[in-house]
Amino acid sequence: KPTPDSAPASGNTGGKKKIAFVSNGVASFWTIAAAGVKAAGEKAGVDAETLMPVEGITDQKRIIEDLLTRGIHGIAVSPIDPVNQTELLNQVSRRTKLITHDSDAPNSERVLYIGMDNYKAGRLCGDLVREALPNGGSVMLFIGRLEQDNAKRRRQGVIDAILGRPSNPSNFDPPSQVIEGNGFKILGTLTDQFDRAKGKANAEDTLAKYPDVNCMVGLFAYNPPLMIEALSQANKLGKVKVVAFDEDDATLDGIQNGTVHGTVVQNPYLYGYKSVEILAELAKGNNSVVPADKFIDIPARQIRKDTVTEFWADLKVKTAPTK
Amino acid sequence: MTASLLEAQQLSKSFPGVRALKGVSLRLGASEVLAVIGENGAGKSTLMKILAGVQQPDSGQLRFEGQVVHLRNVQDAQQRGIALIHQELNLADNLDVAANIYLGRERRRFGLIDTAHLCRDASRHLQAVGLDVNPSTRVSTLSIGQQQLVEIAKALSVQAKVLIMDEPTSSLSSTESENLFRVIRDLRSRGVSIVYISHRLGEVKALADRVTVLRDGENAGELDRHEIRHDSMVRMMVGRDLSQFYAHQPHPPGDSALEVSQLRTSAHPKQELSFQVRAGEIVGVAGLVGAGRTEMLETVFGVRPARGGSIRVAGQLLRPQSPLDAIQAGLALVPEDRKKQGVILQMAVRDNISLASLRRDQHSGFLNRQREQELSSEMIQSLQIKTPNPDQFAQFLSGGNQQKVVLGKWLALRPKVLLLDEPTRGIDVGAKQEIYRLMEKLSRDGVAILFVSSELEEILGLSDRTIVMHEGRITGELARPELSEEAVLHLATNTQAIATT
Amino acid sequence: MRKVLGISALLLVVCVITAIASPNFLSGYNLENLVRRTALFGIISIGVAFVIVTGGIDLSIGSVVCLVGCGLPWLLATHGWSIPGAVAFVAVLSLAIGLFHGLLITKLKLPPFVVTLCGLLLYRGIARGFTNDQTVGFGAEFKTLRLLATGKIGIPFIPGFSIPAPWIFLIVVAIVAAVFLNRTIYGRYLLALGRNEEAARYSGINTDRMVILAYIISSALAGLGGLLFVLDVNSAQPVDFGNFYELYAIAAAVLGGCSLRGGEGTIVGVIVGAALMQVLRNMITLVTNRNNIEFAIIGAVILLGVIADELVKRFAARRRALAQGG
Amino acid sequence: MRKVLGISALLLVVCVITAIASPNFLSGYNLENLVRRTALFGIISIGVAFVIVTGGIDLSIGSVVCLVGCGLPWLLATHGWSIPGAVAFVAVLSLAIGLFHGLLITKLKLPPFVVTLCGLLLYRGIARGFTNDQTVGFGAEFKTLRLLATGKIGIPFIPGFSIPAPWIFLIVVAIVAAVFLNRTIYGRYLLALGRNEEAARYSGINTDRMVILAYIISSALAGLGGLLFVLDVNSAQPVDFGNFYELYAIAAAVLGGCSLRGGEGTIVGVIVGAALMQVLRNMITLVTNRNNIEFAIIGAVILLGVIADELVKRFAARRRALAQGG
Ligand SMILES: Nc1ncnc2c1ncn2[C@@H]1O[C@H](COP(=O)(O)OP(=O)(O)OP(=O)(O)O)[C@@H](O)[C@H]1O
Ligand SMILES: Nc1ncnc2c1ncn2[C@@H]1O[C@H](COP(=O)(O)OP(=O)(O)OP(=O)(O)O)[C@@H](O)[C@H]1O
Ligand SMILES: [Mg+2]
Ligand SMILES: [Mg+2]
Repeated sequence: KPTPDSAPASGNTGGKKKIAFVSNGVASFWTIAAAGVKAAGEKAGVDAETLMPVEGITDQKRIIEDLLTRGIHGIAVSPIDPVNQTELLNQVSRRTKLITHDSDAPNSERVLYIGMDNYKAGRLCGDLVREALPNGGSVMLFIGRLEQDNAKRRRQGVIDAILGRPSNPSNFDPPSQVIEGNGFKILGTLTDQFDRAKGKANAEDTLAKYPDVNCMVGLFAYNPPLMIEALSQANKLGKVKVVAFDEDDATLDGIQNGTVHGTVVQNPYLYGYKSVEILAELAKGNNSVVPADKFIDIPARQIRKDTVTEFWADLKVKTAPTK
Repeated sequence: MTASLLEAQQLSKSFPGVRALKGVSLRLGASEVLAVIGENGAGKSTLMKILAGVQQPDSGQLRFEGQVVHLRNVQDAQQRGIALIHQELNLADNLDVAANIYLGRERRRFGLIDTAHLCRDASRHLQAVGLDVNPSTRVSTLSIGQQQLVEIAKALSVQAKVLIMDEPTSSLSSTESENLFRVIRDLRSRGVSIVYISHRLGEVKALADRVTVLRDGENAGELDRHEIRHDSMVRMMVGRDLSQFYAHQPHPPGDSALEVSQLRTSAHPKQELSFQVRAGEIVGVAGLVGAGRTEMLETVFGVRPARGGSIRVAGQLLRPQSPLDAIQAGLALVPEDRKKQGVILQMAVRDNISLASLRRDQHSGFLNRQREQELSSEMIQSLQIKTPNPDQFAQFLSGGNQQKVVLGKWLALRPKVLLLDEPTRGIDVGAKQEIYRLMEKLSRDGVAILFVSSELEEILGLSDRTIVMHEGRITGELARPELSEEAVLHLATNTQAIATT
Repeated sequence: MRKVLGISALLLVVCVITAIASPNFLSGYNLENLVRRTALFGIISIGVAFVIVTGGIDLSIGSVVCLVGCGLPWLLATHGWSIPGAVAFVAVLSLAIGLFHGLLITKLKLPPFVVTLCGLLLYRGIARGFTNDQTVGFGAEFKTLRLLATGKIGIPFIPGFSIPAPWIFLIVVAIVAAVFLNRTIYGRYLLALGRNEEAARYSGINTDRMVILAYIISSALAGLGGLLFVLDVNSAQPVDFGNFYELYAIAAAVLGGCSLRGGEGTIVGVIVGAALMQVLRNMITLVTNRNNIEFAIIGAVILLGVIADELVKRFAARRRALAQGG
Repeated sequence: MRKVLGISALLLVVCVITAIASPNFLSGYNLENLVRRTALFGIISIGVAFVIVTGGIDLSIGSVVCLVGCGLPWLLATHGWSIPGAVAFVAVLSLAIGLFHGLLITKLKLPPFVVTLCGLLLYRGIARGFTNDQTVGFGAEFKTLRLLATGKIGIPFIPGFSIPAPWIFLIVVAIVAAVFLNRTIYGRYLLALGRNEEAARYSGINTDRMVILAYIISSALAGLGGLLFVLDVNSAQPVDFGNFYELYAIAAAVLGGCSLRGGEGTIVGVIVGAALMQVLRNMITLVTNRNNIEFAIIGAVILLGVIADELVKRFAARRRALAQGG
C-alpha cells in the first residue's frame, strides 16, 4: 500500500460542501450537463462546478489532481480511458467520494456509475437507420473521434443494429472496412478531430465519392448539423436520409421539418443533476442512495418527428439561463 | 628569391553568371609580405578564400611547402598553418572578445573551457594590435573598427605560417594602421609569410616585399620591391595611367546648408557638437576609431535620437525622428557598415539603387518602374558599377561594387546635404577617383558634403575644411591652409582642445 | 517564379493521381467543394504571407478565426445585433488585434513569435469565456448573410459547376494583395525591410509602420477567413474552431515560396500551396477508406515536395555550372 | 542573468498571489504535483532550447511526445516486447528523428520550420496509423517501470513532501545541459553559430554537425518527455497526446530568455519558464471556478510579463543614460 498522501482530505471547514463534475472534453453536450450540475447544486445547497479538460487525458489528470488539492467533497468523472485510469480513479476514491458518469470504469473503486450504455444507444440509432431505409441501402458514419471508449461502443452499436447482428458490445469492426449485410452497405467511418470545417468536408467528400449514398449517420452532437449543411449546399436535403445523435438545435430543427429522420438523445442534464444530487448525499454520509448494482441508468431515447416538439421545449426550459 | 612556401597554379573559379578567376597563379615565399592588389571584383577575395580553404577551385592546384594540397575546409587550412582575416567582419557578437579570438581553438581543462586562460592569452594579442578592451567584453558593444582589431587579434592567435589579410585596415584610422604594420613587420621577422590586400596603395608601398596584381580574374603582372610605385601599381591594375591623386579645387562656398549647434549624442551625452557646412563646401571629419564620428552623423540623420541641441538645414530647423525626416529635409547618409545598413544583399542592384527615391518617384503609391530603370542605369554607368545586369542580387557583387550601389542609392535622391561615413571604404583606386570627382562635381552644383574618413590622404586631398574629433567632442577645426597630417593627428590624439573658429 | 513552378508541378501531380484513382474527383460538385475550401484557407494564408515577408510570424491566426467565428453568431443570434453592426464590430476587432500585435512588435521590440503565441492563447480563451464554451451558430436564420460563404455563381458553359462565393473573395484579395506587394512602393518596402530592416530604415522607410501594416493585414484576413468559415459551416465551438489553422496557413505560405527569413513571397504561390493541402486531404477521403493517416500523408508529401524541389534546384545548378565551365 | 531575473520575479509574484488566494497551494501534495509537471515540461523545453540557440525551431516536439508516448505502451502492452527492448527502441527512434531533421536542415538546407512542421504532421499521423486511433496504455501492469514517473523519494526533514522521480531526471538533464552549453566547446560552438553561422564556419567549426546535434538533443529529450508523460498518466490517445506541447516548450524557452534569433539561452531560465506556465494553470484551477479562460489568463500573464520586462529594461537604460548625461 502506498503511504497515505498528505492532500487535504476535505476543503475549508465550515462553508458549503464542494462538488466537482469533470467532463471528458469540451462540448455543448457538457454545457447542458453543467446546467443540471448548477440546478442540483442550488437545490442541494452545495458548491457544484463543472470542469472540462481541453487536452485529453493528461489535462484531465491535472484537473483532478488540482481539485484534490483544493479540497473537494465529491467528484464525478467521465474517464477518458477507463481501463488505464483505474489507478488514478482509485487514488481519488481514497481521498474523496468518487462516481463516474457518461463512461464507466467498472474495475475502479468508484461508488457508482451514472449514465447509459453507449452500445445500447448505438443500437437505438441503428434501428432508426433501418426505419429510415426499410429496403436497405448504403450508409456512411461520421464521428469526431474513434479512440474514446464511448465513441467506439456507440459506433459498434449502430453497425450491429443495422446489420441485424445479435447484441455483443465486444465486437469491433475496423473503420476503414466496407461492411455489407442485411441489405445494407456501411461505407466507412470518417473522423474529424472536432475540426468543424473538416467535419463538413467529410460530408461533402462523401457526397462526391458516393453520389448515391442513401443515409448519413452523425454520431457526435455537431456532426448532424454539418451533414445538413453539406446536403443543403448540394441540394440533396431530403434525398439522403439523415440519422443523428444528440440534440443540437439544427438537428432538432431538421427533425421538425422532416430533413432528419430522427435522433438518439442522452440526457446530459440528468447526468449532471443526478451526479451532484448523489454526491451531495454521499458527502453527508448518506450511503442509502447507492443502488445494489451501483448503476443509475439514464436511458437514451429516440426522438422522431412526433416527439421532437415536446422534447425541445423541455430542453429549452432546463438550459435557460437562470438569473 | 626565397623558396616558395605557398603556390597557387592556374586556379579557376566560377559563380553563377560570373567567372571570378580564370587561371590565376600566385607564389608566396617564406618570410615575405606579398601584396595582392586589383580593382573591385578583380577576384582577390575569391583567390584568398581558396587559399584558406573557404572555397574550392573549379580547376587548378595548390602547393604548400612543396606538396600538392587539397584544402577541403577551413580546418584543413588552419591545421597547415594558413589563417585568413576576411574582408567582411565575421564575429559572433553575442560572445565576448576572448571567445571570438579562440573560437574553434579553445583551450580546455578536464574537457571544459578554461576561460581564465583564454582571457589571459587574448589580452596579449589585444595588446599587440593596440585594442584596449577587456577580453570579456561582449563584441556587440564594440565599434566596427574595434571589431576589426578583434579579427586581427584572432588571426594572430592562430600562430600561422601564412597569414592572409583581406583589407584589414578598411575601417582603421592611421594610428591603428601603423600599429598593425608594426605587428606585420614583427611577424615577418619571425618567419611568418603574409598576404596583404588593400586598396590603400600607400600602405602597400610601405609594407610589401612584392606585389601581385589581378585584373578581371587574371594575373596582370608582378612588381618587385624596387618597382613598387604608385603609378606602376595603378597602371597594372587599371590598364592605363591615372592622374596621381585627385586634388580638390576649392571654390567659394554659398549659404549655410547644415548648421549644427550644441548637439548632444546619446553615446557622448556630455559633449556638445557645433559646426556648420555651407552649400558647395566639402568638410572632412577626422578622428581615431571610436571618436564618435559615426554617432554624430547618425544623430544628424535621425537614426539615433539627439539628446539636445539643434540642427538647421538651409536655415530650417530640423528635428529628425527618423531618417525619413532627414531625407525629406534634403539630407542623405551613406552609412559606415554597408553590409548591415547600406545594401540589401538579397535584392537586385536596381531595387537597391531606387529604394530611397521610390517615395519621390511614386505614382500615387504605385511604383514608377520606368524611372527606376532609368535611375539605376544612370548610376551603374556614372559610378561604373560592375554587374552583369541591374537584376543581379547585390550579394554577388564585390565589396567595392556594393559600396558603389549604396552611393548610387543616395545620389539618386539628389540631396542638398550629403553625409558620407567612410565613403571609399574598400573601394579601388579607379573608383575612388570617380567618387572624388563626383564629390567635386556635387559640391560645384552646390551640394554641401560632410564626410568622415579614416584615410588621412583623403581628408587632406579633398576637404575645404576639416573637423577633428576625439572621444566624442570636436577638438578642432582646420581650414585648408592649416591642414596638415601633423595638425590632424595632434588634434585627433591630444585631448587639449584648440580653440575653434 | 521558379519556386511557384515546383509547387504547381506537385499540385498537378497530386491532382492527376487523384483523378485517376477516383473518378469523382473531377465532378463539378467535388471541384466546387475544393475551390471553396481552397478559397477559405487561401485567404488566411495570404494574410500570414504578408507577415512572413517582413520576417515575422503570426501564430494567432487560428485564434482570430475562432474569435471572429464565434463572435459573429454570438452577436447576431445570441445578442440580436444588426448584421452591419456585428460585421463592423468583428472587422474592427480583427484590425485592432493586428494593430496591437504590430505595436508590441515594433514599439516594444517584443519577438513576433511570443506576441502572437500569447495571442493564440488569449483570443481563443476570450471566445471560450464569452460563449461560456457553448456552441454558437446561426441555426436556420441569416440565410442571406450566409450566401457570402455558401452562395454560388453559375457559369453558363460548364454545367454542374458554379463558382462558390468565397472564391470571389479570394480572387479579389489575391489581386489586391499581389498588386500591393509587387506594384506599390509599400510592397517594395515590405520586401526590403524583410531582408534588411536596418538598411530599409536608413533608406527613409518607416519600417515600424510597414510592419504594423503587415500584422494588420494578417489579422484582418484571418478575421475575414473566420467570418467566411463560420458562415460556411453555420456553427462554431470555441474550443476547437480554427485550431491549428495558423499552421496550415503558414505551411501554405511557405510551400508557396515565402521564406521565413523574410523578403520573399508570391501571392500565386500561396494560393497554390493552400490548394495543395486541400487536394491532399480530399484525395485521402476519396481514395482511401481511412482518414486517420491524413496528416501523416500531408506531412510526408510536403516533405518529399520540398526535398525534391531542393534536389532539382541543385541538379540544375550543377548542370549550369558544368555547361559554363566547359 | 538579467533575463532570468525578470521571469523569476514574475514566477514569484504568481506564486505569492496563489498562495494567498488558496491555502492549499503550499500543501505538500500540490507542490509535488507542480514539481512533477514542471519536470515533465521542463525536460522537453530544455531540448527545444538547444535548437533555439542555433537559431532554429522544432515544431515536432509534441508529435514526438505522442509517437513515443503511444509507441511505448503499444510495444510493451499490445505487442509484449521486453522493457529494455521497447525503451531502447523508442530511444533510438527519437534519436533517429532528430538526426533526420538535422540532416535535412543542414545538408539539404531546408528551413527548420518546414522540416519540423512536416514532422509535426507526420509522427502523430504515424502514431494514429499504427494504433489505429485506439487508446494504448499499461493498465495495471508495468508498475516498476512506471515508478520512473510516479515514484517519489521522501525527504527526511520535510514531512508531507517527497521528490517526484521526474524531478531527478530534470535535475540531471539540466545540469548536464547547463555544463554542456556554458562550459564545453560544443556549447560555445552552438552559441557562436546561432548568432553568426558563417563566422563559426570560418573559424573551422563543423557547424553542420553541431546543428544536427542540437536537433538530436531536442528530439531525444522530447522522447524522454514522452516516455515520462505516458508512464505518468498510464495511457495515451494518439490524437491528442502531446498536442501543442511544442508551443508550451518554445514558450517556456523564450520566456526563460532564449532568443529566437539564436545565440542566446540559459537552462535555468527555461526551467523557470516551464514552472511559470504550470503554476499559472494550477492557480486557475485552485483559485477560480472556471477553467475555460485558463489559456486566456496564461496568454495575458505572459504578455504582461514580457511587456513589463521590456519596460523595466528601458526605464533602467534611461536612468543609466541620464545618470551619465547629467
Ligand atoms: N558567392 C558569389 N556568388 C557570385 N558571384 C561572386 C561570389 N563571390 C564573388 N563573386 C564575384 O566574383 C568576382 C570577384 O569577386 P571578389 O570578391 O573576389 O573581388 P575582389 O577582388 O575581392 O573585390 P573587392 O576589392 O571589391 O573586394 C566579382 O565579380 C564578384 O561579383
Ligand atoms: N551600438 C553601439 N553600442 C555601444 N557602443 C557603441 C555602439 N556604437 C558605437 N559605440 C561606441 O560609441 C563610440 C563612438 O563610436 P562611433 O562608431 O561613432 O565612432 P567613429 O568615430 O565613427 O569610429 P569608427 O571609425 O570606429 O566608426 C565608440 O566608443 C563606440 O565603441
Ligand atoms: Mg574583396
Ligand atoms: Mg565610424
